[in-house]
Amino acid sequence: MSIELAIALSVGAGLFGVGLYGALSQTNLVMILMGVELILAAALVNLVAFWRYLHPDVMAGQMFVLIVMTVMAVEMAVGFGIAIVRFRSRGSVEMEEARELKG
Amino acid sequence: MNALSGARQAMPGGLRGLVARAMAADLRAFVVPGLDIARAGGLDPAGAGLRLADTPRHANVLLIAGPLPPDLLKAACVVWAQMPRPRAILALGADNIAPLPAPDAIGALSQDGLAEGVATLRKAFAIGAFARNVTHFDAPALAARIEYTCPMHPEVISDEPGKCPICGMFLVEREVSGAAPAGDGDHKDHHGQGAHEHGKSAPAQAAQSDHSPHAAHGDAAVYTCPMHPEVTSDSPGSCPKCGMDLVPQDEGDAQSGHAGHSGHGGHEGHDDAQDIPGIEPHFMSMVELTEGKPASPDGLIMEWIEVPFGPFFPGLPGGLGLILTLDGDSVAEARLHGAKPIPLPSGCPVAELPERLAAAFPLTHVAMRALAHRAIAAVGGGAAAPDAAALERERIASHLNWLAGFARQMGLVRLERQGAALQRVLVGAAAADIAAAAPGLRRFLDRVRRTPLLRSKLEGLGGLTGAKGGPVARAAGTAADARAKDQAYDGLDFTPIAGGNGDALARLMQRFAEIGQSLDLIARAGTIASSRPSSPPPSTPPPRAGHGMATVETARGPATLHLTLSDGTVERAHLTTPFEDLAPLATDMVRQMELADALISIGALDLDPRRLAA
Amino acid sequence: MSVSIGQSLFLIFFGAAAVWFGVVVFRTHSMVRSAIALLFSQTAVGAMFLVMQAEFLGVLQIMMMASEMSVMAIFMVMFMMDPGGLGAMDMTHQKRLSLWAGGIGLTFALAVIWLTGWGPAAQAAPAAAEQTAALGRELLGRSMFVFESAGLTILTAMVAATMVAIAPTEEHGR
Amino acid sequence: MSIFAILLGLAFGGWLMAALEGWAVHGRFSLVRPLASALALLGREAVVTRKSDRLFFETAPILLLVAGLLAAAVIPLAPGLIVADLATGALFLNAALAYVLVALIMAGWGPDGAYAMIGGWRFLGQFIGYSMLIVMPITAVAMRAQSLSTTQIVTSQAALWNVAYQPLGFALFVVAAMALAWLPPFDLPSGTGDLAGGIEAEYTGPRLAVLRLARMVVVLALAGAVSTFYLGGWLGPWLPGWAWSGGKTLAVAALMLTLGRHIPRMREARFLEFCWKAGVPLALVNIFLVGVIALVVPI
Repeated sequence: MSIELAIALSVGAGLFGVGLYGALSQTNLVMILMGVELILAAALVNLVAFWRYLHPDVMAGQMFVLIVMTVMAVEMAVGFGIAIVRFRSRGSVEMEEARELKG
Repeated sequence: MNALSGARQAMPGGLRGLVARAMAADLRAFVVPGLDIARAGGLDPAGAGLRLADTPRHANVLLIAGPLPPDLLKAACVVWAQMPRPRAILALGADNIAPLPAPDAIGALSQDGLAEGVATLRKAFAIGAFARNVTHFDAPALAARIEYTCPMHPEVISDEPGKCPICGMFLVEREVSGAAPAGDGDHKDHHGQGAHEHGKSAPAQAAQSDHSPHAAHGDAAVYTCPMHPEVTSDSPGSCPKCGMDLVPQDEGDAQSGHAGHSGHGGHEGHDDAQDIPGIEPHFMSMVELTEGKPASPDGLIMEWIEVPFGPFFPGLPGGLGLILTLDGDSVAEARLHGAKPIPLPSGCPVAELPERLAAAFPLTHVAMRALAHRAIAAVGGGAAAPDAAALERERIASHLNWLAGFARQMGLVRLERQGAALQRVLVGAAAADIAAAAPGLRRFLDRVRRTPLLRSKLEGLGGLTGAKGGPVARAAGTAADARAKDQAYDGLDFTPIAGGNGDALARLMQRFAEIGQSLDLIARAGTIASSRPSSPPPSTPPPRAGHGMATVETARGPATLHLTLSDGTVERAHLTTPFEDLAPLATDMVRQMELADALISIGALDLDPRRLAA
Repeated sequence: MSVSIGQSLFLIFFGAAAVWFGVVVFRTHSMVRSAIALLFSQTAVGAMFLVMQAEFLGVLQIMMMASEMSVMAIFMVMFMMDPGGLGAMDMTHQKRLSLWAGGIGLTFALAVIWLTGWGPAAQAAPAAAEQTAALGRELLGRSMFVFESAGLTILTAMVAATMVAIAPTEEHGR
Repeated sequence: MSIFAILLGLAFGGWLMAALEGWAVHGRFSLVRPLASALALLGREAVVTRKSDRLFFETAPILLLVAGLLAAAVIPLAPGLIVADLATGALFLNAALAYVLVALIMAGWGPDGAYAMIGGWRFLGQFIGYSMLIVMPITAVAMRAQSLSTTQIVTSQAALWNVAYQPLGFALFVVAAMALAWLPPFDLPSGTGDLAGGIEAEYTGPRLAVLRLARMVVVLALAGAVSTFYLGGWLGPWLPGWAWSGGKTLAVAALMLTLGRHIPRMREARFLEFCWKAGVPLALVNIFLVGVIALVVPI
C-alpha cells in the first residue's frame, strides 16, 4: 500500500467533509456553490491520486479529471444563471426563502 | 536647517539625505483647483519639471494655482492631509491659504513664478524632507467623528458600539465629517481621514460637510430624512437629496422599527417564525433587506454607493463638485454643484468691477472683463470699445484648454501635451502671431479629427438637447449665439455655426469648427485691441448711477450681467453664466449611463463651476 | 525513497493548506475573503497535482480556478447584501445536521481509505512532456466522444446560463 | 545561476521600462528619473486607509510581483538560460498571469476606497474579454510546435518566425497582452480621468513602489512571451542568443507601452464586444489556418 496515495485520498476526504458541511449549512446560493466546488475538488484530488499511484500509464484517468473540471465550470455557470434570475425576481438568493423550489 | 511644512518625522542625514535628494528630483504635483485653471494662468507644470499626480496619495507637492475661495480651501485641506509625508506646498498667486500651513515656496501666477517656486522646493526638499520634530496638521475640515450604524438598517445610528435593536447584528463604525468632539481625532496624523465611508476622496468630505452643519456634538438629537435614512445631521434642516425637512432620529427610528416588525418579526422569538417552518430564529431575510430598494433597469438590486468626483478630480474641471450615486457601474443619480458663489462685496467701486469679475472667473477673464466694461457702458447709455478679437482669442485658447483636459480624461497624453502647448502659444498672442500659428493649428485639429477610435468612442455619447446657448447648444443644432447681435462683431461677417446631434462628438467637432471660425474672425478684425490687464478704458468717465445690462458670448456660452450702480459703487450685480443652464441638463443626461461614459459626457460639456453671488 | 518522503511531505503540506483554506471559506465573514480563500484552496489542490507529477492538470487547475473564483467573488459581492461582511450576520442553517453529515462523510471516507488494501503503488509516472502528448492522443483518439460531449455541454451551459440571466426585455413581456 | 541572470535582466529591463513609460507619459526620456522616483517612493510615508482589508491591501502588490516573476520564469532567454523549462511552459505562463487578476481584485477591494474598488471590478470585466485571446493564440502556437514547452516553441520557429506564420494570432495576442497589463488604451483600472489612479489610488510609499515594479515585471514577462511565441525568441544571426531575446523583449515592451497613447481609453463593455464578436472568431480562424498549414506545408 502506498502511503502517498492514502495521504492524497485523506486530503480528498477532508475537502469532501468541509464541502459537504458548507453545502448543507449555508443559506446563500453562492456559498452553497462554494461548498459544491470543494466537494468537486475532493473528487479531483482522488482522481489524480488514483491515476498517479495506481495506473500512471492509462491516460483515461487524467481525462476524467478534465471532465470533472468541465463539470465545475458548468456548475458555476448554471448556478450563477439561476442566482441572477432568482435575485432579479425575488431579490434574494437565500435558500430559506426559496420555498417554491421545495418539493 | 529648515524643515518642510509637511516633513516626515525621522532622523535626517545618512541614507535619508540621499532619499531626500531623490525626492527633490522627483516632484509630483497635485494641482489645486485644477489643471484647467493652471493652464489658463499660463502655467506649464511639466515644463517646470513637475510631474502631475492623479491623486493626492501620489503627490508630494500641493500646487495652488491662484487664490482659492473658502470652500475649495477646505477641500484643499483634506487633499493636503491625504498626501503622504514628506510633502510641501507651492502657492502661486495665492496670498492667504489658511488653514493650510504656510507655503514652502511662493511665486507669481506665471511660468516664471512656477519655475522659481520649483527651484525653491527642490532645495527645501533636499534639506528638510526629514525632520526630528514635525508639525501636525489639523483643520476644521478634517474633523470627523466615529459613529456606529447597522449595515442593514442605516437609520440605526449610535455613538457606541453594540448591536442593532432591529436585527441584532453588530454595528459597524463609520466616519462622519462634521463636528468633532475633542479626542476623537487621535488617529495617527489624519491620513486615514480620506477613507471616508467609501474611500478616499477628499472632495467628498468638503462637499458633504456642507450638508451637515457643524453643530457642537453632544447629546443633541440626530436628525434624519424620512426618505433617505442615510442622511443624518446634528441639527434640523432639509435633506440634501430630496429637500424634505429632517425629522429627529427617534421618530424615524420608531417608524422603521415598526415597519420591520410588521414585515416579518422573526427576531423576537421562535413563536413568530412559524410561518416559515424550520427557519432559524436569527435568520436574516434577504427578501426583506432588498424589498423596496430601487432596482436598476436590468432588474438587479445592487448596493448603491455614493462616490464624489470633485472638486479636484483630475478628469473634470477644477472646482466642479460632482457626486454620483453608482448602481454597479452605472449612474443611478447625479448631483452636480458648482463652486460656492463668490460674493462681490457691495460698495465695490465701479472702476474695480472689471478686474474683480475677471479674477473671479480665471477661465474666461477676458470675456468677463469685457462684460463688465460693456455693462458699465450700458449704464451710461454708451457702447464699449470693440473687443471682438480679444474675445475670439480667448475662445480659441479656452477651447484648446478644454481639449487638453478632455484628452487627459480619455488617456490621450500626447494630445493633451500638444493642446496645452498650443493654448500657451495663443493665450496672449498678437494678431500677427495668431495668423502665423493658424495653419499649424488647423492642421493639428485635422489630425485630432482623425484620431483612431475617437469617433467611435464619442459618437452617441451624452446626447444633450435643450441647452439655451453656447457650443453645447450649437452642437445640438440650435443656432443660438450672442455674437450674432453683438455690435462688436458688426462688419466681421459673423454667422453662427450650428449643427450636429448634440452628442460628445458633435461638441468636439463644434468646438473645432469654432476655433477655425475664430481664427477667421481675428484675421478679419486685423488687430487685437490690447492684452491684459484690460480692454481699452472707456473714453468717458464711468457713470455714477443707473441700471445697465450686457451680454457676452464667452467660450462656454452667453454670460449676462445686470448691473445696478449707485453713487459710483456697485449696488447690485447679477450674473448668469452658462453653468446654470447646463448643470440641471447634465444631471439628467448622465442618469443610467456607465460611469466612464458619464464622466466623459460631463467632461465634454466644458463646465465652469464658478458663480457670482447675487 | 527520499523522493517518496519528499512527495509525502509536500502532499501533506499542500493538502493541509487546501483543507485549511476550505475551512476558512465558511469561517470568514468577508465575502470576498471567502471567495479568495476558496481560490487558494483550489490552488493548493493544483499544487498537489504538481506534486503528483500531473503537470498539465496542475497548471490547468491553478489557471482555471483563478478566473473562476474571481468571478465568484463578484457574485458574492452582488448577492450577499452584506457590506464587507462587517455585520457578522449568520448565514447558516441546520448547523448541527451539516456538521454531522460532514463529519460522518469524513470519517467514513477515512476509514475506507485506510482500511482498504490499494495494492502496490506504481513507482514512476511518465515524464511531463510524454504525459501531455499522451493525454492529447487520449482526448482526440479513444475518448474523443467523451471529450466532445464535455465541450458541447460547456457550450450549452454557457448559452443556457446567458439566456436565463439576461434581463427580460419588452419583447419577452409581450 | 540562470535565476540570477534572469533576475538581473528583469531588474535592468524594468528600469528601462520605467524610463520608457516616463517618456510615453511625460514626454521626457530620462534614465535617472526612474531611479530617483523609486528611491523617493521608498522614503515616503506608507499610508494605510482606515477600515481597509489589511490582509488584501498588503498582499496584493506582492502577489502581483510573484505572478509576474513566475510568468517570467518560463521565458527562455537563450538555450539553457531559463529558470524552469517546464513541459507545460506556455500554459504555466497563462496560469501565473491569471493571478494578475486576483491581485488587482485584492488591490481594489483592500483599501476600502470607491475608486480602487471600481477599478478592481472593471479589470474583472476586462479579463472576461482578454482571457480567451491569451489562450487561443497560444493554442495555435503550441499546435505548430507540437509542444507546450517554451524552448520547443522557440526552436519550432527556426525556419519561419510565427509572426509571419500566424500574423493574426500575433496581433490578437499583443492586444490581449496590453489588456492584461492594463496598458493604455486598456488602462481602465487605473485611468487618470476615469478613476484618479483607480487601484493605485490608495497606495503610497514602498507599497506603491512594489506595485509599480510588479507591473513592469508583468509587462516584461508579457513582452518576453510575445518574443518567445512569435518573434523567435533567441533565434537570430551574429549576436548571442540572450542579446536577441533581450532586445526583442525590450522592443515589444516599448511597443506595448507606447502604442496605446494615441488611442482614447477603451471601455470594458466595448472591449468585451470586440473580443467576443471579433477576437474569438478570428482566433478560431487562426487556429484553423495554422492547423491547415501545418498539415499541408511542413515548415
